[in-house]
Amino acid sequence: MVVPLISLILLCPLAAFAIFGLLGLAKRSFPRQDYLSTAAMLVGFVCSLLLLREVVPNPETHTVKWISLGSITFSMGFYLDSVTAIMLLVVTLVSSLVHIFSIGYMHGDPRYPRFFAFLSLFSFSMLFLVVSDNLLGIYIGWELVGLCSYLLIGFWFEKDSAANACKKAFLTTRVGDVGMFIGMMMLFTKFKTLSLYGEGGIFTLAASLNTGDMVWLSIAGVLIFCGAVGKSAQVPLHTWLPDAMEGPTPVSALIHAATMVAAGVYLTARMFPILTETSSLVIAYIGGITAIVAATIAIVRFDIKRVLAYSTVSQLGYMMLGIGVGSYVAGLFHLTTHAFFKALLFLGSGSVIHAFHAMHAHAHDDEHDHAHEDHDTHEHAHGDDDAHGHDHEHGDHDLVHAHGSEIPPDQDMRNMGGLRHKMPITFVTMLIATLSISGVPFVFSGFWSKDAILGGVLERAMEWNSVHHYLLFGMALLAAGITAFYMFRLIFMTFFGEPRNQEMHNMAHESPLSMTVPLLILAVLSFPVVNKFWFNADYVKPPEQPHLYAPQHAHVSPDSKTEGKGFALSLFGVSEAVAAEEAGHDTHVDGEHHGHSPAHDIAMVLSICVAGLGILLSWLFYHRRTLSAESVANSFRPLYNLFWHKYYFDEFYDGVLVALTVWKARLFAQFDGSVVDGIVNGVGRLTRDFLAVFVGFFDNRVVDGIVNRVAEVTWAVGGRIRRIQTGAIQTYLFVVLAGIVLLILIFRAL
Amino acid sequence: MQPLSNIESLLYFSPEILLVIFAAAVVLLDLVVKDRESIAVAYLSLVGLGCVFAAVLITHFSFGNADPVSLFLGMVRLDEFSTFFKILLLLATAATVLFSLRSEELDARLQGEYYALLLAITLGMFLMASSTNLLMIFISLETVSLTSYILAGFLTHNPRSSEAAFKYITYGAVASGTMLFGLSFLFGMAGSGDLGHISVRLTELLASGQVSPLAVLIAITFVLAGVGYKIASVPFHMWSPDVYEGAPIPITAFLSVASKSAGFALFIRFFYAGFGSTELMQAVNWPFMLAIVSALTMTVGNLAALPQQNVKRLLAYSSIAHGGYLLMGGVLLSAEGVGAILFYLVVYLFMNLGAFYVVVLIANEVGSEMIEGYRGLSSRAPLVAWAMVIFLVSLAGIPPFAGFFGKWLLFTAVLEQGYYWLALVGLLNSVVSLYYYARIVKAMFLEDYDEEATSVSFSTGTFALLSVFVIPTILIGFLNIFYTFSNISVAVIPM
Amino acid sequence: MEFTLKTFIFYGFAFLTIASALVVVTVRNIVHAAFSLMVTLFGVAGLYVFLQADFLAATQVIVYVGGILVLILFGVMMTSGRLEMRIHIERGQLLLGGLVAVALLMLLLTVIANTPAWKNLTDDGTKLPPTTERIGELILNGPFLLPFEVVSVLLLVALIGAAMISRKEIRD
Amino acid sequence: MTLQHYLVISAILFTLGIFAVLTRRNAISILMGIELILNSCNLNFAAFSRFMTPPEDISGQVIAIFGIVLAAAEAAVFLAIILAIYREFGSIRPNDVDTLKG
Amino acid sequence: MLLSLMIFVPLVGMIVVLLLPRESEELVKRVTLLFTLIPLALAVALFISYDRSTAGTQYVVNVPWIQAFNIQYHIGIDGLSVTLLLLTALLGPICVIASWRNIEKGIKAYMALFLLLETGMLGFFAALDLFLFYVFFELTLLPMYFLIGIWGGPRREYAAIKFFLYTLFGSVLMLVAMIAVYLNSNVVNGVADGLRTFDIPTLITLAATQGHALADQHFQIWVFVGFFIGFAVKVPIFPFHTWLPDAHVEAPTAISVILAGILLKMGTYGLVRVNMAMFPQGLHHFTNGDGFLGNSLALLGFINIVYGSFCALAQTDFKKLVAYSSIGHMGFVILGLAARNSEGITGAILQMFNHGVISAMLFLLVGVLYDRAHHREINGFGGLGSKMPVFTGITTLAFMASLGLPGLSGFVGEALSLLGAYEKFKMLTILSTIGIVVGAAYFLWTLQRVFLGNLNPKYEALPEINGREILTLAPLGILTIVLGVWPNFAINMFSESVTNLINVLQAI
Repeated sequence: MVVPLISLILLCPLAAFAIFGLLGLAKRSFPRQDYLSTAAMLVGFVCSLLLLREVVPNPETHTVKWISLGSITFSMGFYLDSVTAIMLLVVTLVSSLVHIFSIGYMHGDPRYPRFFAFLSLFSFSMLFLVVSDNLLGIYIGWELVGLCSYLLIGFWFEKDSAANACKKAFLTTRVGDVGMFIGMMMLFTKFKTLSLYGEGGIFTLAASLNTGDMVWLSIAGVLIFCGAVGKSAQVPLHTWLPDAMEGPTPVSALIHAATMVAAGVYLTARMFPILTETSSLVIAYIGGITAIVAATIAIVRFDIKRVLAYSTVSQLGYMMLGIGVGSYVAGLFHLTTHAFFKALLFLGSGSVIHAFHAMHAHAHDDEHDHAHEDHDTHEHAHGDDDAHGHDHEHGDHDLVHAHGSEIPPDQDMRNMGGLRHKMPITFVTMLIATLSISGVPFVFSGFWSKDAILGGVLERAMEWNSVHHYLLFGMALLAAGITAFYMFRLIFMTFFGEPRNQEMHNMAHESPLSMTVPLLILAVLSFPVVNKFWFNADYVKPPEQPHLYAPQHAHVSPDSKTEGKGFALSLFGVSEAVAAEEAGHDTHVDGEHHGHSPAHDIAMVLSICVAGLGILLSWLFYHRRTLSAESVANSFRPLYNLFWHKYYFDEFYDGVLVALTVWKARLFAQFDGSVVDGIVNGVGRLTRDFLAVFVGFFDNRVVDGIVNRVAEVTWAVGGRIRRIQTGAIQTYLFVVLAGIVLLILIFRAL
Repeated sequence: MQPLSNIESLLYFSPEILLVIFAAAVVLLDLVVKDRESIAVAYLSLVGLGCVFAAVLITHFSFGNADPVSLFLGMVRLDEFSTFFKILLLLATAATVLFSLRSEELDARLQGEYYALLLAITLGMFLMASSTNLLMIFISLETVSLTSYILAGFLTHNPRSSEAAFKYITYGAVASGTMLFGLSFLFGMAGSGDLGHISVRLTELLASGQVSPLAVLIAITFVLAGVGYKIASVPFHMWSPDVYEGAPIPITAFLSVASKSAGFALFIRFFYAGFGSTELMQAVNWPFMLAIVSALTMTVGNLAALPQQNVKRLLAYSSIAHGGYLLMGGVLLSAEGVGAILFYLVVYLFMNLGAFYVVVLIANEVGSEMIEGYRGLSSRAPLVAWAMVIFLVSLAGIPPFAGFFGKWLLFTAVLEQGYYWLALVGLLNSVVSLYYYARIVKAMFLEDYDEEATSVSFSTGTFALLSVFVIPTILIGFLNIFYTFSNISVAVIPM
Repeated sequence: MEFTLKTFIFYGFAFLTIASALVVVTVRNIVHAAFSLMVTLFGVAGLYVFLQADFLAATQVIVYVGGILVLILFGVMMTSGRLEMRIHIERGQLLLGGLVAVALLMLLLTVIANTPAWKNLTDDGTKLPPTTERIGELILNGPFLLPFEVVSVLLLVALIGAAMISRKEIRD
Repeated sequence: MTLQHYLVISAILFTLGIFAVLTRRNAISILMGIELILNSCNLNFAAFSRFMTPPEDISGQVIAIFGIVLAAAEAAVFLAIILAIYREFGSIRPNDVDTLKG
Repeated sequence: MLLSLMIFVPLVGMIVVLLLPRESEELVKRVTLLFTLIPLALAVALFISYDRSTAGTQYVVNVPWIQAFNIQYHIGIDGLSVTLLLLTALLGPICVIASWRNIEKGIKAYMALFLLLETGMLGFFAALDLFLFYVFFELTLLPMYFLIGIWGGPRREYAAIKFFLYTLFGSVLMLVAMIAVYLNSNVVNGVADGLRTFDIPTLITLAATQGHALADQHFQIWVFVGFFIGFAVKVPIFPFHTWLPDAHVEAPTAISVILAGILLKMGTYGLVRVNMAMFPQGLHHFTNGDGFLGNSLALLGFINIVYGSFCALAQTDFKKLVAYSSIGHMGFVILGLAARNSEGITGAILQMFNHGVISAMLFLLVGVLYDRAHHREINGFGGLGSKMPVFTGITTLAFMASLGLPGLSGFVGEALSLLGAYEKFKMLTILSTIGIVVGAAYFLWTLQRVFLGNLNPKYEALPEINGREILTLAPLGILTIVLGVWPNFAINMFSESVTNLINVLQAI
């Protein structure tokens, strides 16, 4: 049953896309691509549900030979364990909901069918990634989701910002992917396979490595993690994700919140067995830093989608942190809960934007065909109203674009307010999600998953008595507080208070059923009780990490390594499962048998406190307005600027390039006009403006030049010989006779 | 092998005798025919060439039984080598006669003299290919030279033709005088004019220290001046671009193919029969000297051809370069090397004559010898243009045309003897040569031209003659005839 | 080698030949050069006599002096006006030509001096029989028959060619 | 009167001929130089015939005779061409005859 | 027989075309198409009937040709050849269709030359006699020269002669090496004995025989270099590459397709067929990882990848960009071959095939655009995505395939090459991955400049890609996807041959 089910899950969306592609080649289009894609996704969802029933404690692997070269074989196959099953369910479910939501949201778009086809392709790729049992398959899915992300971010490619953003997304993630590929090469060279599981799989082979290989293995692990850094938008490759909000909001919900960006976490979790102490720590730090950096940036955003985007980055950092400290189950659990509430938040914001957007369309009496071009006009109109004057400091040179400083009016929270009456369903559902992400205790799933991670970090810190981990715990806690703060800031600014833009407010309305139903479903999923149904934690077992050794100074022996399974997870029956497993393996003997470690209790208390503090501050600032955001911002101006400028990451990437560009402009003035007008962000521009021009120059002048010089010399010699041929016969005779003399003399000497 | 007496030799000498008879007949017929435009004279010479051809075959296969015979008390030799060259030269002469028929440069009123001279020069070249005595070598060379001077200056009221003749004779006289001086030294050392005898005597004298290597070196170098000027090798090549440019086109073609072939025949026989012994080569490493001369020749020829605008002059330099390639085969002292020369000469005959034939046609129809005159030929006369492409590409040595196979044989032979540097020089030269051949192709195919220019039409006969050159140029390489040439060359290889 | 009248005459001829040849190549007036050449040719004929080549000496006088030299003088007359009689000589050319000529001479003298086979071959003065008859025999019945015949063709060709080329205009 | 005497005379003649050919700015003077060269060759043959071959072998002399004949033929053609040059160029200075070059 | 038929059918076609009257252009085109479809059918037949389980050559024809040199007309196919033959035969009709409308003058000559070119290419891939191999190699030069030179762009003369001279330069060095091999082919322990030979399978055996002159390491190294330069010009490998951008830019679309699709493969095919199989010790010398020379081949691959990619990034001419990208992609082939292991070589061969397909697509696409807009300046477009969605879709597919997106064919070859190379040349391979990022950068940037953003008002009326053009692109696009999804489809054609080759390489 497993193989046909998985095949069906994969093939349905693929078929939906293929039909679109083939018809497109024939220059036709299927009129009801939306229903087709949605149906395909629903079939997938049903199959995933069935599959959940099929999953047994023992994972299943099904492979087929993909490439066989003599002794080496690359296989493609499914690896199905509980994690896979859960991921399948999450992806199909969120995807289905987003499909349904999009039917309403995207209605009237000129490329409406294409949108659904791309969504289908994305779903296929994501599912393929999830079920793959080997690194090559994961990499294939990995890149394919990247492509879909590219296509969907750039869906409204007439907008320059969208065109830039999609390219930036692809390139930035590709930088990470290359790291991942190098890691794969290292593993392949060592093990001669890219399969992860089974007798000849990487995990089995890696288990027998000795300590001498640890440095190597750590490097490989970190390199593989590079892929996750790119895809999951971890520092320092996180800058693409906020820009990716240029895509339609359902895309942001599906790809850039719930699924694709979580693939990095999934990958890291999959690679769990080969993570060493060092690589784990690197992962944990990257996760921790990302969590706090993104959260602080989110505080000062006004674009509703960007707040959510930074929130996503921050939460992904959380998950990474969880994996990095060995809280495998917690990390994955947070992944799933986050998928739902973040999708909900995005869809909710989409609902809001849609409400405003529809108003725009009416107000300007535009045909739908050009609806989205309005963004451009309004960007400029709004630019002057922008309260943040310092924005212009960077806005005046033409090289820096589209880092979120220009907010579309329908996404600007400063235009919103008081919407809770206009859009009750949206409001309620979003509030639930916000409560969940903020970690409001007990009723909401987010609390449990976040707490599990916090507990895991603290537990590791206490076990190993590790300064690193204490530090990480502090970061995580701080991030949790900030999260609560900015999420409630969003809610207060959007739904509470007085409408700031009355005209827009008047036009706003609740979204159609196709959009609200998915919101409601997702809202239901934000409650832990529901999650209990599908997060069958009995079967989510952390794999062993044979190469994770506790440091020397740890006061707990490696044997007692524990899993993040405090109260939170025990609620879901995890601890029993783990205990049973550990007892069976007889390797980990710890207090799990008699409850949970104190770390989790401490963590829980602290997290509730910071969340409460965050919400309180938010309420004071943005609802009661007892405290003034302005004055605080003014008193912490440097810090505020730092956050506002997103830690200057984009400016850094650009600034280096600007310098180089100026230098280059002096050098290659003639190239300037043609080169500068296109804008490539990040590394792309560095290479283009500097290296590429230099290399192109080199190619024309030097390589060709040498050849030309040889040719010129040849010609010159030809001309010289010609000149000897003076036409005067006596010159010829002289040459003859002198030639004779020379020949004789030369050969006499020989 | 006892040389035959004068009377006995006559039978074997029938081709040469026939040539003289027909030359006389041509002159007589010219006197008889009243119509100055009549082409009877030309056809008579063609018939004569046909008869001579038959005679060559008969004397070779019937009388000689294909064994080498020494004639006229050792003055000339009839062997496969000379027969090969006779056939080659006959083909070249016949082609020249046909070219001349179509050429509009030549004065029809002088055709009696013209064709008689052609037959006479053929006689001289026959002798060049078969002489084994110093005196005969010199006389045959002079016969060919003197006749060439006259033919080069045949356009009596064309200053360029006269200039060509003047330069040619000045150059030739000095070169042949130098050669005669060298021959006199050889005679003085060996006390005999017979090549075989010279070889034996010189070996003895060198061994006994009676003769210094320097004397032999000087003699050889002086002789090389005469031979080298015939094959236009550096530094004796300088006459050829001017003469080729100034002479009537059929004569240019003839000189570049026939005269050069005869020069090679003489060159091979002289050096191989006279100086092929190991002792001699130890004393005077003439093969190495020739290797250097060869490398210089092809390099100079190719480089100087690069900037040329006149197609005839360009082909003259190309012809010099080909002399250099051919000379490579001459330094090897192997049957393969000589065989390669012989094969290349056959190939060269077809491709070079073909190219010159196109030049004749274009000169007639377009009235220009300059590259610009070839513009747009691809549309004005596509068949001729494509034929020219085939000739030029073959000259450049690109497969699958015959020129490639010729070069292939040469380079294989050269490499076999370990002259890697020479082969490399040769090959790089052939790359350079492509460039100037391509300039003509470019003019014909790639350059824009005056649309007003009318298309040029040619008679069927023209195309027939053209195909006589085109078809061998395409096909010779694919025939299985390489062995034949190596076998022929064995006749002159000292063993 | 004792110094006899014979040797004295020999050296006289040798000197005459070389000195007049030197005049031929240096004198500015072409007619003078031509006459000087005549002296050279006579000198060479004299040397032939010393070599007991009587027929050769006669041929030299008849063909060269009687034929070629006259031809040259005709040529001079037909091509040179009074002003053209003077031959231009350029210094640079003189230098280069002289260099090549001297180099060649040095080479030749080296060879002549260093070839043992050619050393110490003195003319012992034995009287040899006249050569005319034997030459006739060699040419008409000996190995030189073929060259003789070929040269006759060559002469014919030269005749036709010279006539054709030098002809002023073509009859019709 | 050794062989070397004759050879030296001949070598000098040859060299002078070469010198004339290279330096004389007159076509007829060049012809004279060529004649000197040919004379030196003939002298060589005659001398070698006398000293290097048996007394009864006079083939060297015969070769010299042929040399003279060839010289005559060559001179005839040369002069004819000089006349043609004079006719076309109005000069017999070799440097004036240089339209063909490069 | 089937193979010979396939090789010479286009030649027959050329003669037929030449005999047709000049005026009947449609007929000429149809006849040409017919004569390119026949080899395609035959190639498909060969592809299907080829016995994949053995490494030996199949469909062998071996008849004496020039006995004086023991030259044979020896043709046959192994897995590598049959793959490239299929590619050649496939691109034939596609190019004819692509030339259907946009060759304005002298269609007859064009088609005749094209058919001649096809014979040369097909023969090259099937030849098993070194001499025959060389003859076919050179046979492609002349038609190519004319096809670029007559029907090319403004600087066509320069481009054509540059192409011709470069290739000829390389091939003469190859010729020297080839003759050297021939001359030594009968020397055992310093003694020459028996007939010399040009027969490639025989030579391979001899080169592996102890004491044979061909097996001498020193000899192998020099001969390797000779052949290598010959093929390197064709590939092209830095610094012999500068002919390629010029030739590509000036050539008409169909000819660019052939250039990138087939002619470049002739270089790499030669490297595999001759340099690797025949001179394993020579190869070892340049790929053993010791010092500079031991890394040189991989270094060249690396330079090609990075250099080609950066140059592509600097281009503003669409076609030139594609041309430089070809240089970059051929670098992966070189890198893979340098690895000398089954992943590397398989990857390289696959990359050869895939690059043939993908670059053909790219050039066809550029051609489509050029036919409409009459320029290729990347910055001169903009927003075409909304005007020509289907074209944009196909272009995106081709770009993605070219930048190595998994699931499309370009990825598999690249990935395998890199995987193989990493085993031997760790640092160089890691550095080479820069090419992957830069590759994505220039393609995406181009995509953005041409298709994304607001529609350039100049091109309001630009017509969408038409059926004929789709017809040329669709088979290639499908192949791209099929090979990306199921690479074994191609790999199992030549995996036995590769195993065989590896055995040869490991025998030293």
